[in-house]
Amino acid sequence: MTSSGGSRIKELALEKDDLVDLYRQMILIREFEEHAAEQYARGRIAGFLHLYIGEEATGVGAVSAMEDRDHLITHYRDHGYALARGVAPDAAMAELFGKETGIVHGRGGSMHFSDVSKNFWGGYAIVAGHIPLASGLGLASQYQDLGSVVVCIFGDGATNAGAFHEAANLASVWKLPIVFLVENNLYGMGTAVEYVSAVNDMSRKAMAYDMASARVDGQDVLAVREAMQVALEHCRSGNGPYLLESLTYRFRGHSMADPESYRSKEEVERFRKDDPIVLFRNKLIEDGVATQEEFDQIDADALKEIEQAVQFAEDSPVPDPSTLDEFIYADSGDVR
Amino acid sequence: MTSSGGSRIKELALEKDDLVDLYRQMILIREFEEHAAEQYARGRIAGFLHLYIGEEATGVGAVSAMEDRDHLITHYRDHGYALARGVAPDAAMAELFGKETGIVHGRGGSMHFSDVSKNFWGGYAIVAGHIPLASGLGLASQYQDLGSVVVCIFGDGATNAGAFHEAANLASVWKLPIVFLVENNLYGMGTAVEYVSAVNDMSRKAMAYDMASARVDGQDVLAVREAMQVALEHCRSGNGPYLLESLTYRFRGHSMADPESYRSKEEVERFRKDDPIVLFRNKLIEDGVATQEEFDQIDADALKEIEQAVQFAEDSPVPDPSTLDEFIYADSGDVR
Amino acid sequence: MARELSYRDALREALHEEMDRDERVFLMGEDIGAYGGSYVVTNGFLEEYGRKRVRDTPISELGIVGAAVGAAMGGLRPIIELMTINFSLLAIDQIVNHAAKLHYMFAGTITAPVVIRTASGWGQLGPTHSQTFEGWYAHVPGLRVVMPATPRDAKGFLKTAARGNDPVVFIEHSLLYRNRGEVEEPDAGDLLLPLEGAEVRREGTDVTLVSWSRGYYLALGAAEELAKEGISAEVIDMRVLRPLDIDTVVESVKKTNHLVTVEESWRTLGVGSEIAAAVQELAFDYLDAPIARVGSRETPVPYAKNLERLIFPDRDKVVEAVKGVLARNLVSVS
Amino acid sequence: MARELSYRDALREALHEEMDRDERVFLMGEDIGAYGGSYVVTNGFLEEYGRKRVRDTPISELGIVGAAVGAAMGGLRPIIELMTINFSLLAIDQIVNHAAKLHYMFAGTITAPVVIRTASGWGQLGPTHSQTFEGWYAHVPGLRVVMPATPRDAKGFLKTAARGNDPVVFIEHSLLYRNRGEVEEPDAGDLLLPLEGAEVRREGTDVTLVSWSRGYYLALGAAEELAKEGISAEVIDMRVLRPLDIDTVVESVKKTNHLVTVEESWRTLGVGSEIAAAVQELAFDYLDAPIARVGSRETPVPYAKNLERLIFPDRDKVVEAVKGVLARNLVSVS
Ligand SMILES: Cc1ncc(C[n+]2csc(CCOP(=O)(O)OP(=O)(O)O)c2C)c(N)n1
Ligand SMILES: Cc1ncc(C[n+]2csc(CCOP(=O)(O)OP(=O)(O)O)c2C)c(N)n1
Ligand SMILES: [Mg+2]
Ligand SMILES: [Mg+2]
Repeated sequence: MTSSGGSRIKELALEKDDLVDLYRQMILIREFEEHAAEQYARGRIAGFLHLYIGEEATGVGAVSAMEDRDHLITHYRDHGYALARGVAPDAAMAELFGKETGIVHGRGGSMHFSDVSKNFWGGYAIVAGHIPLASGLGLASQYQDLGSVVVCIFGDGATNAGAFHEAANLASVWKLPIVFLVENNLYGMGTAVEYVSAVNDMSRKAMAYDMASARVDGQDVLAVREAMQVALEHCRSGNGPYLLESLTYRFRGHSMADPESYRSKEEVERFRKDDPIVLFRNKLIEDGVATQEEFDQIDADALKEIEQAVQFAEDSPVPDPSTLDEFIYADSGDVR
Repeated sequence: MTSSGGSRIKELALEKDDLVDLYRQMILIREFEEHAAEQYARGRIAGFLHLYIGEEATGVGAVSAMEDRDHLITHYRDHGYALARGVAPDAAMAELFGKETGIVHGRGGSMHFSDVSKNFWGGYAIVAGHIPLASGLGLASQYQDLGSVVVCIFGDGATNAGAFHEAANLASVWKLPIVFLVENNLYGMGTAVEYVSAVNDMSRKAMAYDMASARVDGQDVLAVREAMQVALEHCRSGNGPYLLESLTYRFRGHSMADPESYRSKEEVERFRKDDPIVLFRNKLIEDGVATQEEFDQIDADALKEIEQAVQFAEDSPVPDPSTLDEFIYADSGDVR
Repeated sequence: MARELSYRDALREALHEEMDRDERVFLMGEDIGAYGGSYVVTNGFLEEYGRKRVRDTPISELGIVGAAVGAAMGGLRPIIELMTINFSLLAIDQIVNHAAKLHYMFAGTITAPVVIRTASGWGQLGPTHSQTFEGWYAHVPGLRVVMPATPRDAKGFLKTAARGNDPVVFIEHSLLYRNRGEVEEPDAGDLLLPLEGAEVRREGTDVTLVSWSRGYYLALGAAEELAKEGISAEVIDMRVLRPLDIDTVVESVKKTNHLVTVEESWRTLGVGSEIAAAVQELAFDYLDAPIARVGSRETPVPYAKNLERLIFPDRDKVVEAVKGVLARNLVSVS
Repeated sequence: MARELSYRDALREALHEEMDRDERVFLMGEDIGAYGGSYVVTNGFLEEYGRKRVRDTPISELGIVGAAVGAAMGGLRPIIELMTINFSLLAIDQIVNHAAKLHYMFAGTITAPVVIRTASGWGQLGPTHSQTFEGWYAHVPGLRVVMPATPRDAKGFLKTAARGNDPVVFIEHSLLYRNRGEVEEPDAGDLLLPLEGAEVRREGTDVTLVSWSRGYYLALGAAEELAKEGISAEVIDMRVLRPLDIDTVVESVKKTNHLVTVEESWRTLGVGSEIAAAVQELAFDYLDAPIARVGSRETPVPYAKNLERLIFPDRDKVVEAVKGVLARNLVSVS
């Protein structure tokens, strides 16, 4: 595992603005998720809602290393990735509210955020189902010689699905430029990794495909960023795919319905103590990058932005029922 | 790879009868397959016919190491396994002819030989589809504490299917007593391993599942037998599954329709020179286990047995059309 | 003798009884153990029966079904859970090309008595999580497909399925788990309902409404609504979709001369299409009007609540369809 | 202007033309390259276009379809081959939960223009290799499902599919590859047939026969047989199964007043059930007899030739069904 440390901040050649922006993104995601949970409790949001709380460092660190031309595709726990990739909280929150102003016009909901203009190919709800899509996106990049890399996010649980294996093999055989980023948060829904995966070390699953791999502390945003840079560079140089395992933890239940009977309160508390956002803020203060007051201001701004997003979502109109048959086919043609 | 050599014959503590019987089985399979091909050309057999010619040492060696209580399940290239497990050539050939006297009454045909009384759970035609079934059979053995081991045969091509990976992971997580025997004959249908598998060494695919594995020269019947004994012992002792890769080669096309455009005549000739049956006979003669005359007699007997099987198949009645709706459900009940 | 049970508790009771009765019965599926089951059906079973008999699995639908079929071949009695029927697509090769075929292709020497529990349902779950595919499974010889609407059927079918020798696709409904209904007390003896036969649950004379699972309640609600207007609707719960008991429907139509099918799947090639096709064939001379089919709109299911409501059938749409059928009758009579 | 081509050569010509026209079009599938294609459709393509555009894949149906969808999202135009429709079950999650949903769930911002070529068919191939599932695919909004019977349709549909923006399930038939038929010369311009619309291929007045793919020829054969007895059958080739052009069938039935559907899949919930259900709804007053459906027997398909023959529909069974329908008419007339 790549070790983390404030001392590396300089080596990463990050300006203060960049560092603070990483923090800003994480707190923005946190506020977004907290508010989503609240609105869910109030009945404004329904269905599945998978929060990213506790895992923000992985998403923000990973996306921060990507170029604009790179492609992002992820599973249903997608809010953090959408925001990190630049989706506006307004459109994201409105989607949760099932509004016409939502990022996908209320069609997809929480699990299907996307923004093709940002090469964000969306969140997918069939576990591991999007991994073969990533291989295809990688093929498109290679075929057209675009130099872009695909970053595909999924969980520890998804690595047990055949779809992952078929996609990983294809990617390796064809040396496709894809970073498979496994968020190992120790559980797939309520099932601990050790009960369902023959190996606890996800990166080991890359060996069957002769694929480069590494593990990183997913609670350290800079470590993730750095590991991701290595992975991206590997892929961009034509060395084929790369599997990066990020060790992380979700602080909330799997979705809003989770009884959390499968893990102890103590365990959750232990991980919560090392909140990736708090850790990063403290480090930046310690290293003199920014002050407590600056962070307080960022927090306040994030809160305000999300509150406005909630308001926006609430004020937005629902989709027009006359559009009920749109988007079924891309080409015109009779629909029965 | 386990090296082969006549000198090991004694170490294997095999009696002359046993050794000669291994030979007898191989030549019986060879004759069966040659005759099947001939009858196919004559139009008595139709559909898919996948011959085992060239690969007999793997099947015979593997099955010879199994106990009666052990379970056997394989893919569609199943004639060799059926015969090695004791299915009568009569019933096997009659199945190819689509006759009522066939081992599965003409229902399954070439790809679905089976004999539950011999714990031979059949051949399956969906590539890799039977591998999860093997995991289930292994679970049944473990659950009921039977001490039996499941041997599951499939090809190099099948290792790229998600079904293999899901089944292998399950087997390893639950430490099921299963030997996954991969017949690496260098091609899946007309596609060479190196074009479609990220690793050429199939046994490496076991590593992702923390599974013991080995490679063996699949053209050496004694080497296979020995390797299989190690694998079975491993599983029977409760150490979980085992992946054994047998390096072999099919002398004929994938099925009867194969144009064989994907490999050169020279390549086939090179492998044919090391015919596993000839090699074994020569070795046994060299080591003084049996004489040329004895082998000639065995060959003649095998030929006669298979000719009789063809006659039996030809003389047998076709299934009675009145049985058309049998075997759909095991329990009675209206069928629409 | 009978008490009220929820659909969920009826299932739980069936599982308990069968597991207690037969050591070979075991459960397998994603999050059925430590998590308690995504629809809380198996909550507490892990604690009660242990890891051997309540097996949390990896996310490997194909592998799970295949392993269950193999275990069944090997003498066990797996009852597995696929969280939702949407995910069953990943396992459908094992269900159709393996479970449904084994007995046949090995000429009766192999059986695959596996019970595949899964759930249909919707509720702002988005395009990939709101589907129902009973029509697909009902197309396949070798499968038994049940879709209970009532707690009693849920229990009685599950117990029978657990003892039968055929693969059973057992489709629950996420919006029915809390529905309550009468179920015999366990001490009244094993509730073993045959896996066949539709049931006339409400008698009527003017029109026959046919449905199953949650659709049955829509039909029932419509019948009650129609009664207020003096229209007498007979309501049939199909219960089992393969084998399909078309005779019960035909008998009813011979009396009512009108038929409306109700289902939550897409109309095109939904089970209603088979029922309509078969009934027009078998009761042609008795039909006074075309058979109407109510199904979901032919589009993926959107997340937005206001749109989603418009996709699925509801009581009003059924009432409207019935009126359409009867109105046509009036027109042709006039 | 037109010449005779085999169904296989028509497909080959379409692939050639589209690959020559557009660099983004590429082929992917098991054994399509070095082996030449299991039904020899792509033979020689690897040599002509190279490994980049003719990609032999691992045996990973799910992965192949998923990769094709992803490649299509990324701007390419994959035409993939799943050897037979039986194996498509392994990929059906990608087809139904991904390809068919993307455009909808991302509100039109993403398209998945993938063409999935696969083959239906039988011929002593045994229980798992003799199925056909067009009815399943035709159930799903978002998919276009074509099942050409003629070389001309095969070519024209494939070319259109390759240029369209929707996922197309393109179902060929292993017993049709050698069938010959007229196809326009390439220099007559691109043969781009819209992916919709049934066609009346033989006019008649007494009964309408509806089928598609190989079934169309059974219907045609039956029509010719019936003609000898003075029965005039109209024959409709459905060609496209989603969207389903029911209007053409209804128009015909309004004239003939009798309908028989013919298909090779199991009758229960085969496409014929949808056609029968829809036609009785839309042409109720025009039907003089129940719609009859001819399909395959409701059992897995055995290997034995003598049994297999009895499973599938043939010309005689269609003739018999037509006579049954017309006889009933005579009876009710008398
Ligand atoms: C094919 C499939 N099976 C099951 C589910 C239900 N499900 C949704 S998320 C999930 C757990 C996934 O765990 P993991 O991959 O570790 O991701 P995490 O949620 O922990 O980030 C499951 C089982 C699903 N959506 N798709
Ligand atoms: C799921 C599936 N895909 C494709 C096929 C067609 N097919 C039959 S055998 C075969 C090749 C299998 O190769 P391998 O596993 O190496 O076994 P071998 O025939 O070489 O012994 C293929 C592609 C099939 N039967 N099932
Ligand atoms: Mg996880
Ligand atoms: Mg092979």
